Amino acid sequence: MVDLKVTLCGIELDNPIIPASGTFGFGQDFAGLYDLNRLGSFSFKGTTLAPREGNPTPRIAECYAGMLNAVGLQNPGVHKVISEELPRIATFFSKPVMANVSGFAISEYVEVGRLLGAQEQVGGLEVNISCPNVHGGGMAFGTDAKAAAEVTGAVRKVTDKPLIIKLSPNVTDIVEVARACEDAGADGLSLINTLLGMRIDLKTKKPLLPFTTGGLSGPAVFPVALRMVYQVYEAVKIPLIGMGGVSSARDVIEMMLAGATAVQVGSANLINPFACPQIIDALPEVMDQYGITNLQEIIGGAH
Amino acid sequence: MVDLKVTLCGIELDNPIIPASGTFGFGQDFAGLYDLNRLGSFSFKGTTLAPREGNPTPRIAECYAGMLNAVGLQNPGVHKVISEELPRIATFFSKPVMANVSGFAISEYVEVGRLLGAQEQVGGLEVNISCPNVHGGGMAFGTDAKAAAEVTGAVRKVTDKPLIIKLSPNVTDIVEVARACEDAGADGLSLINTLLGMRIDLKTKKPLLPFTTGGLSGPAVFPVALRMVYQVYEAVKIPLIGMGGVSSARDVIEMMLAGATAVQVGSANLINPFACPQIIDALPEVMDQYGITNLQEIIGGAH
Amino acid sequence: MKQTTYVIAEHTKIARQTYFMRLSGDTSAFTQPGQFLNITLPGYYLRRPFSICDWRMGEADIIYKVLGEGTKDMTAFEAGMELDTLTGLGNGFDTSTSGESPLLIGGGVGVPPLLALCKELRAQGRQVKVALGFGSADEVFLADAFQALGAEVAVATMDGTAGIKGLVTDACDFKNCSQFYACGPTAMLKAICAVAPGPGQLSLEERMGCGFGACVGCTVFTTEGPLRVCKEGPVFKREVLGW
Amino acid sequence: MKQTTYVIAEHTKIARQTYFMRLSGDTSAFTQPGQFLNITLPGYYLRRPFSICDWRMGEADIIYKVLGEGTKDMTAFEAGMELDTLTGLGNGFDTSTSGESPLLIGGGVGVPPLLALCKELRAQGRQVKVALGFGSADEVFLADAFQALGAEVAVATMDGTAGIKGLVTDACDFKNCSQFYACGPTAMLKAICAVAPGPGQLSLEERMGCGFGACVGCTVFTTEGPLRVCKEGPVFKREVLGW
Ligand SMILES: Cc1cc2nc3c(=O)[nH]c(=O)nc-3n(C[C@H](O)[C@H](O)[C@H](O)COP(=O)(O)OP(=O)(O)OC[C@H]3O[C@@H](n4cnc5c(N)ncnc54)[C@H](O)[C@@H]3O)c2cc1C
Ligand SMILES: Cc1cc2nc3c(=O)[nH]c(=O)nc-3n(C[C@H](O)[C@H](O)[C@H](O)COP(=O)(O)OP(=O)(O)OC[C@H]3O[C@@H](n4cnc5c(N)ncnc54)[C@H](O)[C@@H]3O)c2cc1C
Ligand SMILES: Cc1cc2nc3c(=O)[nH]c(=O)nc-3n(C[C@H](O)[C@H](O)[C@H](O)COP(=O)(O)O)c2cc1C
Ligand SMILES: Cc1cc2nc3c(=O)[nH]c(=O)nc-3n(C[C@H](O)[C@H](O)[C@H](O)COP(=O)(O)O)c2cc1C
Ligand code: FES
Ligand code: FES
Repeated sequence: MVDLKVTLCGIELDNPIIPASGTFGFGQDFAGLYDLNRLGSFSFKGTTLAPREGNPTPRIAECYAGMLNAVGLQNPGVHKVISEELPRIATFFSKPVMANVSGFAISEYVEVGRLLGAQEQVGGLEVNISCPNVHGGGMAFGTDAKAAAEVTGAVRKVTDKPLIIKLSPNVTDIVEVARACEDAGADGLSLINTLLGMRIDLKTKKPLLPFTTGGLSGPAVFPVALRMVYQVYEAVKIPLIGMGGVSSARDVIEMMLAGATAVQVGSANLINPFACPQIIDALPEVMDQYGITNLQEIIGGAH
Repeated sequence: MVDLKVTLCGIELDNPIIPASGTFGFGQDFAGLYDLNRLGSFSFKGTTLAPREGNPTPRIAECYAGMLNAVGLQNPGVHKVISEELPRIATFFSKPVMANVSGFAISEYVEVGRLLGAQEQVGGLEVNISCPNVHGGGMAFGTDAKAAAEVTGAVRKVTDKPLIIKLSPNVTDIVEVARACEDAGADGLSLINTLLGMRIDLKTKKPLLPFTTGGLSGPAVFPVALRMVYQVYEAVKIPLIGMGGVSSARDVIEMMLAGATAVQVGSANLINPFACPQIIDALPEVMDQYGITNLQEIIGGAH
Repeated sequence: MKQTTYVIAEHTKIARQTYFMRLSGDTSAFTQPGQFLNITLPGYYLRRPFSICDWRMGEADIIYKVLGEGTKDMTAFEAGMELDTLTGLGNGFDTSTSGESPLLIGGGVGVPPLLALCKELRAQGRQVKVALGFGSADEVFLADAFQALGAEVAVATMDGTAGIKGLVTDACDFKNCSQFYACGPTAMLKAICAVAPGPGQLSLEERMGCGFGACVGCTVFTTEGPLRVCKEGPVFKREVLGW
Repeated sequence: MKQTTYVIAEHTKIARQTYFMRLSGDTSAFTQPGQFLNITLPGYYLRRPFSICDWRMGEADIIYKVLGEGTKDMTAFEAGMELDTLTGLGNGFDTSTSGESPLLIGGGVGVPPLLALCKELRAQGRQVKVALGFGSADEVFLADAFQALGAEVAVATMDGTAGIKGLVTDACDFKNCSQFYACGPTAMLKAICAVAPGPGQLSLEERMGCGFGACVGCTVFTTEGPLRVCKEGPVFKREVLGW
């Protein structure tokens, strides 16, 4: 018998698998496909203070072993998330959910964080300072250690829930940003968000996405994500949620060996709606194959 | 009839296709496979002052749509390159070759650049300030605008040959580094070198590569490379050599629309030794399909 | 929605760059004409969405046109090949509001989903008119099939090599039209709305990340706020679109 | 080196996790036993290198063991499938220095290239001894084939279920050995060099980027400086390795 349980910021998860924000909506489109309580948790769509319509289309471009998205944080706004989405989530998911907090100003992160942190269903806040698809915000906080620390410190003041900061990979030195967040009071770090990329439409000869660039995700980014998780693990004491291209039980184990306590699965959900339960089902056999009996014990094992 | 000619730093190339440094040795392993004079040019293996044995093995790891390498600048040293490799290149390649200048200190870049720049066969210097696989040098210059400018300025003083600086993608803001190199006297920029990545061996549970990380190349990095070429094109006036995951004639055209005057093909040579001539052969048909008659005219067309 | 492995049962070229493919497998997730499926092509990351042209128990038909690299690769797929597919996607056309004499308008690869729709409307005893637009005579497909269902078919081609010379709107007869159903490029749909008098349903296309509602990649901005083409659509009432 | 499309002509399991594959196609690039080919597997970026076990005009045989994901996928390949392959890679064994009574030493998946070598040495009239090492009886393969060539074969298994219990070195008889030829894991090759008296040739394995000399990914550090396993090797004289 293998043990899939891990403890993330004091919360015990039945397994380390968490669908990543933006690839799982508020769970409703998956709830009819399988029992979501099989998941460790899930992280819902990045939520801002006001509702947002997001970017014009096309918002999606295909890449080799991955995709670009430029959704632009379309979401119903924090008030509707609390009044409509959380009660609906309660109908199919009985575990603590991760709230992905997004924003354009520190005051917005604080307000959204305060509101979502106060909800009983919310197990932790995942503060997204790394969205590359919105102007004047998002990623700007994640690419500067000082700004990242400010957001962290400000949201820290308004919640006692586990505070997890989601880092951008579009930086020279992710360790610097990670340390700044830890020092400012973060309880954990999520990494990585998408890599800034683009495609050009050969027919129009112009950028395919309306604001030129988008965020690259999928298996293509896995080696970069793994490297960053490994580097950050050596620099901080708080737990890490590793993500970026994870598509199989083997990828999960690599991420955990690099230093991830839990692992998010993003784009894989989009091309295979059953990706998460399939990974959970495959874990025991793959663990067996590599002589692993307890997942919690392999965290950071590659160091 | 379509026209494949482009002019790079004053040198007319029959076509924009240039095998990338480190994936083509000194040409000798390809010379028996096809007539290398079909290429626009080629960039030979990164050359340092003293011979280097490179890193321990394994130096290669497979990734989704790409690979990691940690060769560590194995090369025979500039003196042997001049006394043995260049004369041998002359036996199968009659066009100007690009010399990839590597080093660990500014004085080394200067000396290697001076020696190679003085060779008649060398059409231009491509100064590699972005190798992620050597300690205490290489990429450190490419991730800091000031250091990048210093290397550029120093090599500028010792050569009249076209001076092309090869940039690292492992930065928050590649535009800043690009501008610094232009201001310091660069005639052109090559981008991108490899993205820092890693893999873990599930059998040993340790990093697969001996110094943990390696450089990610191949189709996986194409959207990131394209985005960087696009961004840098808007910021500088000097010509760009685009590379990163290019594997097809369509990729070449995307790169040129983003702003590349010439396009390097790296990893594709390794998995398909005939990649470059096949791309050159395919260009006219793909150009036709998208109504392009002259490649020089599409450079930067996506802006 | 269901994940199904289809086996290619038949694959034939039916017009210039246009192919018919019959897929064998579970079709129980399809409930409405106008729904679509989403196929994984070997070597590509994202799936490719195609409308079901028609389906019966154990078999679904699609018609596709070569547009880019993926559809070009598809032309080489041989009978017997297995395709990982998500089925029963989208809402489909609503036939309950069709009225007595609906008009079906299709342009290019927008034509296929109208076939199953036509069949259903005819089974309900409606008088169906069909207007089809193509570039040229060698691109025309399915016109006979609509005729065989007892619909009154008008064809328009851009170059006049078949039917009326002009756009599909030139082939549309809105007289007595109780409801129109349209599928084709956005520009065509907007042109139709500019001239069509009554109620109508429009099937939209958008680049998709998932095809089942998870990524909000395929949003269309409507009078009811942003909606997902893959989930609340692909078929929208014209008043919802505000077109 | 040549780029060749091979067609799988035969594919059978011959031992635990071990498969024999016969490939049809151009074999003209092979000149020496011990050379290898490099196969593109669908869905993987890098090629996979395998020694040729034996070859004749129009046919090359390989024997592979399931080691990771790629070789696991290979087990499902069916006869008739096409494989994009680089052929005639590496230097191969030098038989001109074998002497009268060479000893061939193979461990696990190091065994296959010794078969063609044995055939050639026998054709040259040599007295060939062969020592083969495996984990267990159910992993043993090719022992009969060497015997059929008239070689004197000794087998060692780690658990003693076939032949001698022990390492392949325990099965080696260096008496009268004019030259040894060895292929297997590096640890085995070093162990052999620690006990073997005379001249020998060793075939090495290394993770490869290209397999034809372009990337210097497969370097081995030798007394003659860094050499490429795929180009100057995979076979090296023991004195060159300094082992
Ligand atoms: C709901 C729906 C139903 C469709 N029904 C049909 C049909 O019945 N017959 C048919 O021929 N075509 C149909 N299409 C269009 C079809 O999906 C595209 O032609 C196809 O995806 C192009 O793939 P490609 O690899 O050849 O093109 P590429 O341009 O190489 O594809 C690159 C990416 O862009 C996407 N893409 C490109 N063009 C389109 C487009 N027009 N719409 C959506 N995504 C696109 C692809 O899916 C892929 O992710 C439909 C599209 C949608 C959204
Ligand atoms: C010159 C040469 C000859 C070989 N001959 C044979 C043979 O005749 N029969 C046989 O069964 N095996 C042989 N091997 C080993 C064989 O190449 C590997 O077992 C195979 O590549 C593993 O692929 P995988 O996808 O299953 O493993 P994975 O571990 O999933 O592969 C990941 C990557 O690592 C590489 N890799 C993994 N293990 C090895 C290894 N031991 N050597 C080289 N690359 C490796 C793969 O090529 C791939 O790039 C040979 C290797 C070399 C270098
Ligand atoms: C369509 C899409 C939408 C996303 N939206 C969000 C978001 O709202 N908030 C966020 O923090 N990350 C968002 N992400 C990033 C993912 O959560 C994840 O960090 C990234 O995609 C890398 O993981 P993957 O390669 O497994 O997809 C989004 C990703 C995709 C593909
Ligand atoms: C095996 C290998 C060795 C490389 N060595 C060098 C080098 O010596 N100097 C250099 O500037 N770039 C080197 N590079 C980087 C390539 O020139 C190129 O910038 C990078 O691989 C991206 O292009 P690609 O995706 O087409 O391979 C090397 C890349 C590979 C894969
Ligand atoms: S394509 Fe993902 S929500 Fe519609
Ligand atoms: S594998 Fe590339 S040089 Fe040997």
